[in-house]
Amino acid sequence: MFYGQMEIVSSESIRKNIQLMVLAPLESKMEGAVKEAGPGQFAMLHSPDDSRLLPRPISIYDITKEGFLAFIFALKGEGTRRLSELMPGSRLYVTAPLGNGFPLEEAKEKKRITVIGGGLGVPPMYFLSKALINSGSCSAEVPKKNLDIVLGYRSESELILEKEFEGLKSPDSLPDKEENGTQFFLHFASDDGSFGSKGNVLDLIRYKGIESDIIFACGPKPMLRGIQAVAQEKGIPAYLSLEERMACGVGACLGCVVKTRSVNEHSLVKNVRVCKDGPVFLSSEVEL
Amino acid sequence: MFYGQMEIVSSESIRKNIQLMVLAPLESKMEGAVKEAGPGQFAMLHSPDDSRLLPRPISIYDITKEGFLAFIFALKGEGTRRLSELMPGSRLYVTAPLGNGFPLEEAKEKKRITVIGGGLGVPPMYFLSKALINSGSCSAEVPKKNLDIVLGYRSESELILEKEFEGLKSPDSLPDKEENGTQFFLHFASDDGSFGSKGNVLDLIRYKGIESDIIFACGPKPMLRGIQAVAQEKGIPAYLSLEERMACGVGACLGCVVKTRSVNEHSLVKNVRVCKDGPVFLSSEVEL
Amino acid sequence: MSVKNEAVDVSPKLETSIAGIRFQNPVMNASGTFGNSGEYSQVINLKDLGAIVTKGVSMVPWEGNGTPRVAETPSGMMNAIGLQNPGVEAFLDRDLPVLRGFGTKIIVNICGHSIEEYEAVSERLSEIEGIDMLEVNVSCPNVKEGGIAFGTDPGKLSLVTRSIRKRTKKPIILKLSPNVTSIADMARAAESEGADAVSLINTFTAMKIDIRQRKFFLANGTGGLSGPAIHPIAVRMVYEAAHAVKLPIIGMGGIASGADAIEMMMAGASAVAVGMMQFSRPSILIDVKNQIRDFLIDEGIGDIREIIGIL
Amino acid sequence: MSVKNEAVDVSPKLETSIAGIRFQNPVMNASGTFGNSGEYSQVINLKDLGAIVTKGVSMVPWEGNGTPRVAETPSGMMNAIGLQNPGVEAFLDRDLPVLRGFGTKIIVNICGHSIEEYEAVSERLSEIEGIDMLEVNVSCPNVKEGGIAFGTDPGKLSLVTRSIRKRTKKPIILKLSPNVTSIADMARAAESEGADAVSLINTFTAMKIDIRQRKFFLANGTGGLSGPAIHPIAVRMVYEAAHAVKLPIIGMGGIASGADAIEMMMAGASAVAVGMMQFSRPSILIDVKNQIRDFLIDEGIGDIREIIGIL
Repeated sequence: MFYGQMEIVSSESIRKNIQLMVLAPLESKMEGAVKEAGPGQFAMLHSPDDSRLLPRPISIYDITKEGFLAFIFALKGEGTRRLSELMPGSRLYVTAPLGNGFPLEEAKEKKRITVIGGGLGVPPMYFLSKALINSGSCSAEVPKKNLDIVLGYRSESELILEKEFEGLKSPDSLPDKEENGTQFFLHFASDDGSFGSKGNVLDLIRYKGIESDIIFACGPKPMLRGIQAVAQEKGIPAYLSLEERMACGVGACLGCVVKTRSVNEHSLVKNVRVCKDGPVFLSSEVEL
Repeated sequence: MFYGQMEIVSSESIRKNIQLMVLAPLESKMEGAVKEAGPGQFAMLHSPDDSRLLPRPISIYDITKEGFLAFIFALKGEGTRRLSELMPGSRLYVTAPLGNGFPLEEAKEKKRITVIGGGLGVPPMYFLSKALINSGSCSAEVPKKNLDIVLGYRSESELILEKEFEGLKSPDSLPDKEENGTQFFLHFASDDGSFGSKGNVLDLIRYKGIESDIIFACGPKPMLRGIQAVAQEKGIPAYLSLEERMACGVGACLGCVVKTRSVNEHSLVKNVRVCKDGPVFLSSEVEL
Repeated sequence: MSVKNEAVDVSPKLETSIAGIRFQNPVMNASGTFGNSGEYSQVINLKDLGAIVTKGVSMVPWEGNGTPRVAETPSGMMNAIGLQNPGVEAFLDRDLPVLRGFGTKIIVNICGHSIEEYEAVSERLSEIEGIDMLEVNVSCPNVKEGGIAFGTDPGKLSLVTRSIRKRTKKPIILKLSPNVTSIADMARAAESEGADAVSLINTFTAMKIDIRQRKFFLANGTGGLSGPAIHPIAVRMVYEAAHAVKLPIIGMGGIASGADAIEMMMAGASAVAVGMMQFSRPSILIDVKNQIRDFLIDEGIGDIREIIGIL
Repeated sequence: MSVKNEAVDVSPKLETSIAGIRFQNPVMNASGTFGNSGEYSQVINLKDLGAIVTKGVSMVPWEGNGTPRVAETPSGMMNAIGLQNPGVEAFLDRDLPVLRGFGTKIIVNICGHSIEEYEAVSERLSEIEGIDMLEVNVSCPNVKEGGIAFGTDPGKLSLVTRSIRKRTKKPIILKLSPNVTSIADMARAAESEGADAVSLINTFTAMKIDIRQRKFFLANGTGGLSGPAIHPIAVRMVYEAAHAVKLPIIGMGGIASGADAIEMMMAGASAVAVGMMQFSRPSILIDVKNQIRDFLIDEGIGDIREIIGIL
């Protein structure tokens, strides 16, 4: 975890109320932050606005070739709106990387991996998918594996990153598929059927008969609840990235807890911290 | 008095911690504000920073040929510093013009006019000097008059606007002197003697034997007190522009009063409002 | 039903009433931030306000405190004006006719250094036409006698309420101080002695120090803190008061938007007043009124009264 | 006197002491904003702090409130954590050794649902090495029993102070609630029953409403407001407490800079704690310490103690 200044390299609206912001390290320690950052982790962006004093937790969408941190966030309120108005060249304090991230090592021994993103839960799954495709997902025992990426949206008008996910296929963005040993399939669903299959991601998975040995997911709570139920039914691990209102982001304030099914060994009560113990939890551990 | 949006045309530091900001009307009513604005009046600049909610009262330094309002202000605290950081092209709410301004008509019948500016009190005296030179200062009875402009600074390093005042001489910035009938003389003083005469403005006036039938002044309180004493001694009117911490700027809150020598007919107590009854007061009326 | 009628139905009703007085909408200014002579009439149309609330009016002219009287604070400000005012006769001769000309309701805020002065002012105003209500300032933290001394002790608040109640036929609003352990107790004290409404909150007693000069920033030493900074405390107090008494409440404290006003009303206020933000955004009263209307339209609420105290 | 000696003299003394405990500088964190396991040790060097103040520790594990537990407000925030903590035994086994490793003073904040729980925790900690002081939380607005119930009534505050005083040899600090009419009365109640110091202010009870969903924003309904928004009230209360009692005071409430800390100390605080701003700027504790030093150098003040309570 590092705290320091970064510079806004670019900031643009990629869709109504959705911002893509790319930050470059200004201090060398922040290069360390980039180096350590993994899929499913997040950063705290500290707004320079003195009336909005809580930093905003934003999941890392990508690390660019230049070694910059890329974020995609929704303009949900004044705080994120103000962040979005900062001009390229502005400086910003950032705490990163934070949280546990997705356990890539758990995918090593699994043959069929399913990555699910819903709505604003899609961006961190890009970083994860890239990591799963590029490295870390193969082992001697499982030389060949399937990666199903399932992305759900409300409708075509709310699509994000569909081109970037398509781009994961292009040979210049990843090593040779055969050598790497991971074959992947991209699926789209939308609630109104305006893009991809009609229905939600679980409808799509059922309809296409996608089978999984492990699931990674991020998205709205009803979607995560559905995945939790499926994982329990099939007895497979599902790692879910959760959201809660946060203040500190580092495990200090206990603002962002979620309920656990049994007493947690750190808190000694049925609470875990999304910021520090999560944001990624095994679906069998938490109450949603 | 108008309240509306203006656009920052330019904003630059003209000296350490001194900002020159030029604002153009964005709404047509603000063209009215420019049209009505006179020397000695001020504007309230409403910062877009939601943690610093009080507008900043800034005296009008000039109206440009383009019909823009120009302001010069010191970065005294975070509020003015934030204002100074706004980029050209940014929008700002402005209430203007405010206050009574200098009574130009009082100079009409006077032969010897003295304008005195000290430190950060110099900028509004530029607007006033321009007005006195260009118009409004002549009448049938007093066809020829002398205007002495006396500017005081702490030292050469704190000079502002000395070139602009020199520029008032240049023929393209004012009508022909003979026709106009006002001859003017520019005097500089500095406390440490690093620029102009050594000493304060009153030392200079005494030393040079400058005689006045009327005085207009803006500057630090000790300077104004000195002028008040001189005016009383000589029995001449001195119009002083005062400063106080303000909230509303329009006479509503009674935040910015100064004491008067006798009961004021509006307040019915010995208080007048700097923002509404002033900022320019006859020196014989107020306690300094 | 015709299309035309449906279109009419879309425009929500903003009318609210307090102690039998009907206000065309629930938005008024808070006392002291708006002048007494239509200072903001060049910016907004004052006839569109629910009411105009005057600055504090005392029996005789008050000089108020020394300067500085105001200071900025994070998302707020402090003031220690000390209720400077030209006294009730000047108010009646000079200010009231101007205010009446704007054509909306008039609430006169009254203050006193003693029970006797409160009584005298309320008696003087009791029969005056064109004054709809009196608001009793028992909570100004910036005057040594009267003001907050009456506003932080339920017994004294009862006493001043009772005294004023006897002297005037106008409906009276008691303006409550937030500098208390229990706002509910204060509201109950006002209710039990015949107040028609309570307004809250007045400002918090606060202090700012000039550390270079080693002295208080304000001439008065302390001042009253107001603005968005304290809005969440104001909402809580309005909620507590609304659950303690049956009196209608005028909610105030850092309202900066229609959303803030709606929040106050859901907490239990029948009307709202905007104070400090008047300085920050001179058009705020009309902005808030319009934002309330837009919220009601968005949510399909036909009448503002539906949301009062729904929490 | 040699030039070298003069150069040494330029570095001002930051040491302060409270109830006989010496702190290398007056800057500590406020309870609850800093974790218990060195959560910020990757950002700042914790050995440079005047003290580390723990989160509230109760006798048994506390689950705290539901979520959301936090909300942003203008220049501040609300929280309603509800003092979730794993209980005193886990604290002693797991957290205290970590905290002691940082090599500065340790103040343990204790909380209880009843007088008995306060007594039990203070007794349990009484003999533990490496704990320098206990801070008694009698002012948390977010727990139904205990907490603020003890902190807004001078009689109950006396009772809890007396009870704890009997059970522990450690110096005790009573942490006072600002939700009272008279902070001076509360400070006197603590002093009269043998408290060694008071710390103030805890948070203001506040409320935020989600107007679209028509429900409280925080799961707990109300929450405690803190941050720069309420700093001017905190300064006033520290000033009032300092003029009411002889006890040393730890001043807190919205400190965001060295200037804010100096203000608190001039108002009467012997040390300061930084709370909410820890989230906004994780390096703040060290920033504040350095800014205090720079101010003293600028003003030619050789010892921080010279400015304590000069107003």
